[in-house]
Amino acid sequence: MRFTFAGAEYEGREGETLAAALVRHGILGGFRSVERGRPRGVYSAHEEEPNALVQVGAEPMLRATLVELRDGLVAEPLAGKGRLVAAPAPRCESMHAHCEVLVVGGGASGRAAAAAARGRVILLEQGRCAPLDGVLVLDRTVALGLYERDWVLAVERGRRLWKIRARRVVLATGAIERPPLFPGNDAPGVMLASAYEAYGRPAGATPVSGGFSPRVHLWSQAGGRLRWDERIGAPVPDGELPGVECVGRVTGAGLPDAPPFALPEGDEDEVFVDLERDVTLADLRRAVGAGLRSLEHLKRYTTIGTGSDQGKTANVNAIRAAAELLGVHPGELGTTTFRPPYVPVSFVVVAGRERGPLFDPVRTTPMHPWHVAHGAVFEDVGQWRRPRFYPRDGEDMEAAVLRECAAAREHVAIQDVSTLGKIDVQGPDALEFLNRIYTNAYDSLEVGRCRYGVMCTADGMMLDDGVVMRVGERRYVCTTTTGNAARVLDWMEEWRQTEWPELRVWLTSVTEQWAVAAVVGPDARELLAPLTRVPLDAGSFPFMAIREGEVAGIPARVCRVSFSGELAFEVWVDGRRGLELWEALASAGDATPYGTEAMHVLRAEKAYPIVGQETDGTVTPHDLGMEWVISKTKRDFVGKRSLARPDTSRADRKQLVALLPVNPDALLREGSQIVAAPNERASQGHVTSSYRSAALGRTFALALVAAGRSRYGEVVYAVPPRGEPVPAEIVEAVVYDKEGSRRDGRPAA
Amino acid sequence: MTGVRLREVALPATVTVRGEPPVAANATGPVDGGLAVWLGPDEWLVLGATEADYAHADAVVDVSASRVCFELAGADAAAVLARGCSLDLDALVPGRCAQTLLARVDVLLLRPEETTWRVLVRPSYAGYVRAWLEDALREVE
Amino acid sequence: MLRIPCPWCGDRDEVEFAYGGEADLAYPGDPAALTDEEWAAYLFFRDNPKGLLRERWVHAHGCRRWFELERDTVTHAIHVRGR
Amino acid sequence: MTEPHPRFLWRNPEPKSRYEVVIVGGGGHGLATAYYLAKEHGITDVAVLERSYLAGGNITRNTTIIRSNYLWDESAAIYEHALRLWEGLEEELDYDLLFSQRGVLNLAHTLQDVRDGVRRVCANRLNGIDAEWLEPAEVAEVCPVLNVSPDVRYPVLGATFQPRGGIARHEHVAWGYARAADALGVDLVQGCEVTGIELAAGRAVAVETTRGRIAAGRIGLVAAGHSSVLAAMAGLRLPVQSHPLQALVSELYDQVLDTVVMSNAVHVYVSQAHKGELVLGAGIDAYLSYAQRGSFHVIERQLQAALELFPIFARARVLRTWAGTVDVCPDASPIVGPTPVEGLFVNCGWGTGGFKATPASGFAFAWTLAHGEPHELNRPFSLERFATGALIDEHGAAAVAH
Repeated sequence: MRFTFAGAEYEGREGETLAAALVRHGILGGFRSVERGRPRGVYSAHEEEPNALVQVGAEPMLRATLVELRDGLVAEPLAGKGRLVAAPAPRCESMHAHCEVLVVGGGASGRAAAAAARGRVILLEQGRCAPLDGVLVLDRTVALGLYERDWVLAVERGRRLWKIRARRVVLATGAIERPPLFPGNDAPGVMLASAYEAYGRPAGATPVSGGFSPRVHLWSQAGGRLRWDERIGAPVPDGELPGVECVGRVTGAGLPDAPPFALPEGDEDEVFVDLERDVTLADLRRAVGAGLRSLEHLKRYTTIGTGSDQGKTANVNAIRAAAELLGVHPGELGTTTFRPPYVPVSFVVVAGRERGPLFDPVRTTPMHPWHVAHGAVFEDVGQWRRPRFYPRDGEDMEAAVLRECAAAREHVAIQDVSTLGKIDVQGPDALEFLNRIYTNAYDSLEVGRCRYGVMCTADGMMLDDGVVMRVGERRYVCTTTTGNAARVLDWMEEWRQTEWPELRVWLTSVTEQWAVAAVVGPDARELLAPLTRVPLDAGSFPFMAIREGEVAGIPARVCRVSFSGELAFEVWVDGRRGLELWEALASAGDATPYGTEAMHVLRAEKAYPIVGQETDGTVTPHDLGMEWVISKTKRDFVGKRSLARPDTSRADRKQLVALLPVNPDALLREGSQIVAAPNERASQGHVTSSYRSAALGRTFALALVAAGRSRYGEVVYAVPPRGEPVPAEIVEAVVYDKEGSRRDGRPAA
Repeated sequence: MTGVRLREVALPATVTVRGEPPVAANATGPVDGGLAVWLGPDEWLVLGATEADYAHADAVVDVSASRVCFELAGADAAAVLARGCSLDLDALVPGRCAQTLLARVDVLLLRPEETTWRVLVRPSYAGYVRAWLEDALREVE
Repeated sequence: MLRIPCPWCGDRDEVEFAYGGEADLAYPGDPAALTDEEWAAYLFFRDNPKGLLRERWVHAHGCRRWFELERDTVTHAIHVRGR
Repeated sequence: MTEPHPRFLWRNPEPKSRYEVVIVGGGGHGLATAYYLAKEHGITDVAVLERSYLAGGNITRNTTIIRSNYLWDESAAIYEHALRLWEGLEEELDYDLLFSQRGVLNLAHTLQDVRDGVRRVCANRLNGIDAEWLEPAEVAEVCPVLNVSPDVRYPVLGATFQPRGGIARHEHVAWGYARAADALGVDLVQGCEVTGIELAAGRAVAVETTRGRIAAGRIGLVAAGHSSVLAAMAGLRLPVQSHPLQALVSELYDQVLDTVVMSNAVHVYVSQAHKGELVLGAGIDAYLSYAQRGSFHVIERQLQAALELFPIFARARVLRTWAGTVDVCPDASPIVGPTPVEGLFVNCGWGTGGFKATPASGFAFAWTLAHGEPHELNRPFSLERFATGALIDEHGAAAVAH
């Protein structure tokens, strides 16, 4: 086969590494160092290589000693720095595995340990490795890290990440040869004796050896202690680590005695301690002269050990040299920390398959196919994808939303509200539980009725809101906001299980059990009447009442709740029939489907807050003007005590108000800050919501403004991110139908 | 490698029941006409029952529409799941069940037979889970 | 990746759990009777020990049960499995 | 090759038996405090006691992002003061800090992210901070390698941008302060662990250390991660919890990213340092820990997020991962000021954002130690706020570690 290196073409052999081929062709140099641009050549035969770095196509910083030749391979030498290029990412994946014994290292002692082990056994080997009976042998697989003593991360053939949970981990990781320190120890042709042998004693090459350093990386990562071994002149594993054992050369056993170590004569700026980082003995001496005593300081001053080889051939020499310079024993210096990964691993391998469409789930409701088919524009709400609006031919968002709002206020409109969180609360103590969790009281709530509720965090800030329906003597269903459904159920469970275990109450998520459609507008009855036998007139079906029956032939629970101020019915059906219900509603009469944007406008006209938009974790129900939802009679509820703290009861807290721009066509930018005068710089609050109102025929906004409720009529200025402050008048938060006259729809004719 | 078959399986009427479970922790078992699946020390699922069947339990909730079921069948089915599930699947023998994570999603894992696995998920996640499983299948085929 | 012992489901990977912080912080019997400082002590102030810690976890992606255990915040070793 | 560091950094003195001020913790904030005590207040009878080696904690374990675009006035004031000090620090300390004002982007991925981002930009501008709101096309101009396609799971809907934000080289900063403090006569004592705090009549009068008792006029605790441990020696509890915060660095590559990019929603933040390595961080690990190591799944999720934003990073390689121990306050804001124990002062709870604040933290804490009461900058960041409820909630501005 043929391959290209630095522009010249060479013949290569099957199974040969790029480094081996270069050396065989007599190329003992061919590389340059990162800082000083000194000529360098292949130095080792394995992953510790400090010099021979190449770029192969889009792959940067490959070690020539690990690159397996293939026909047509084109490699360019790199001076310690690679190139990132835009190219399609390779497909990578990850895999979980469990075993009784995991052996790292396929050498003689590793294979022996694996062969002797019982149960499920996995053997990892960096290079190629023969199979072993009853053992899962993963070759060309490098162990990157040992976490918490029983969890090993490994990468197989550069594309599969293994996450292996092992009862026992056996480290048979062997040792790395290190160079001796002498002037010119970085010259092309100088190579480690082990590499010299591996490459068949190439002509012109000079074998050198400064002894061997055990691969103690995984042991140390897992918290194993190290001890300086005089004989081999390197740190070795020391003491015990539950579930982890070292065998073979990593323990120091079987390694040759290290040659005696002394600081070399001659030009210390020619003696390389770290070849990849281009650091010399002179640099190290300078660091000591600067007053540095700890190995970590010397490392940072000189950058020894920070190269892509992580100092595999440099660190031990650095310890020995530093000890000489400081006149201490190497053992006193310890080592720098060993941090995963043992060899560099590409981002895409770690990321695996959970990228692009699999990066994070998109949650959709049973009605979703209809929304897609009808051209909805969607909005991400948490993981949910909800219709934001349904543009008709040529409509932009503004036009579509004005039309959808007008339909809800003047005729009838429908919204898919299936994403509401829903929690079934059952048990003899259900009422007591709700009274403790919500700020308001439920004692007077009758079966078949529902009530708006608010809950606070323990420090009194608005957590969520929703509707509590009493559907039985000891059974309630609570709704939550879309984004908070999981959080609220977890919150309730935490209090139930950890603080109030004596309460006989049980919680079940029914969020996806029910699909829900909101039918909104003065003609809501006209739309529903043909589809149901449930009496809909205000007398027999009052506001905040619940009825059971059928809608469009589907068993349904119908609730008269309104998030718009208009006459509205929520129709709840079995989730599997949600689409059927929706299609029936959409084709009955001429209901206008509307999305989250119109819903936001409609609720804002009535000053109904959106948790997370009007609130940000610093807003109390009082700030929102909701004193009426805070029980005065209950002894306690979650958050009650915090509402009595000096700061949470200040009169000048930011309060929810509406803003009417002086220019009725000016739309305030959501997020704009409020100031008292155009040139003022002291913030008095911010705009939380801002819309064009079809009902008002003008723009309006909701804002949190310092002492806002005492400042009606005052003109303040909304400062946008760009452009001039916009004057707007502070008014009462409810800007539409203050008296609530539209709630029951048109008076019966 | 032998192929793995992926299909969606319809679930019968299902309820969540509260009280003393009729099955041991993380186990399944037959209960008059249905299959009981352990969910917690005071909570279990019955596949094949209605609220009326458990009127005397501490609590019972119809959750028939709250889960969909994917079935993986074939010798390498476990190898597909192992790509996104950190459980020791060898220990999850037929008759056991587990609530855990598959990729980014909460799942209820059942193993009706040695080489047949059932993955129950909330319907809103079905699209993601199906896409994830189909993508994982590419790795074992 | 910590291995957390759920009393009901056995050892599971940390990703299946949510953390609940220090255990033994009982909700005050009568919050209204507390000074602001005493209430703040309950809400915010913690031992945050270096070493053994009794803490709360919930098997959020499993059986959804809360439980306590004792863990060393330096070694991450779990000494006491609880219910 | 040019030398990145001076030929001399600091003496290694033996500790005296008494100092006017003892600072516990030889990290960035402690060293900066010592420097400003000596320079601004002429107090040079100061010891910085470090149990291990100088600047071995969070100061050299963070991702060195510098910015001041916090939401609330109190935070904006102290972080902007820090940024102004950063802008003159290389000259002041006569040290090459590799301070690079390359701009910091904070991406919005949802409509609420956009509202929150615009809100913060508007607040910043009122506070004289150079914040801008960028639409997606403008984001792409600032950062061409960022994927702003609308077809991704969480598309970029806009971003806040602070041009004066950037990065610096962490150990240069710490060593710069250390060298300057040493030159002004401050004793930097390494390998000196505080094992106790001696109280007399309710006042802190000395510290017990592994190198003997050291009396002090005033004691400042500046030991991020270990604040609770030290406070407990004086019988104090703090509203902080110690969590691991992980980061990672890649091999060296030619420059592809010349600004800092943060994303709260997908939890990743990244810059490319001067030598060419990519530096990435994410959120804290959920559990309490002093182990200076975190869990791998956090790194895994962080890289999945990074590749959603930067497809060109696919073949970049993780060279090294590590963790620091950060102490986190309930409102994601620090505690800097006096304690109920007379003579004992605390500077902690910077959580994930302490690096950028180093100069102002040292400046304000030095003032506090010199005068025995808080400076205007740190007065709002008191322990009392947890009782009154006057929290300074910066979770929005500090939602990811940085």
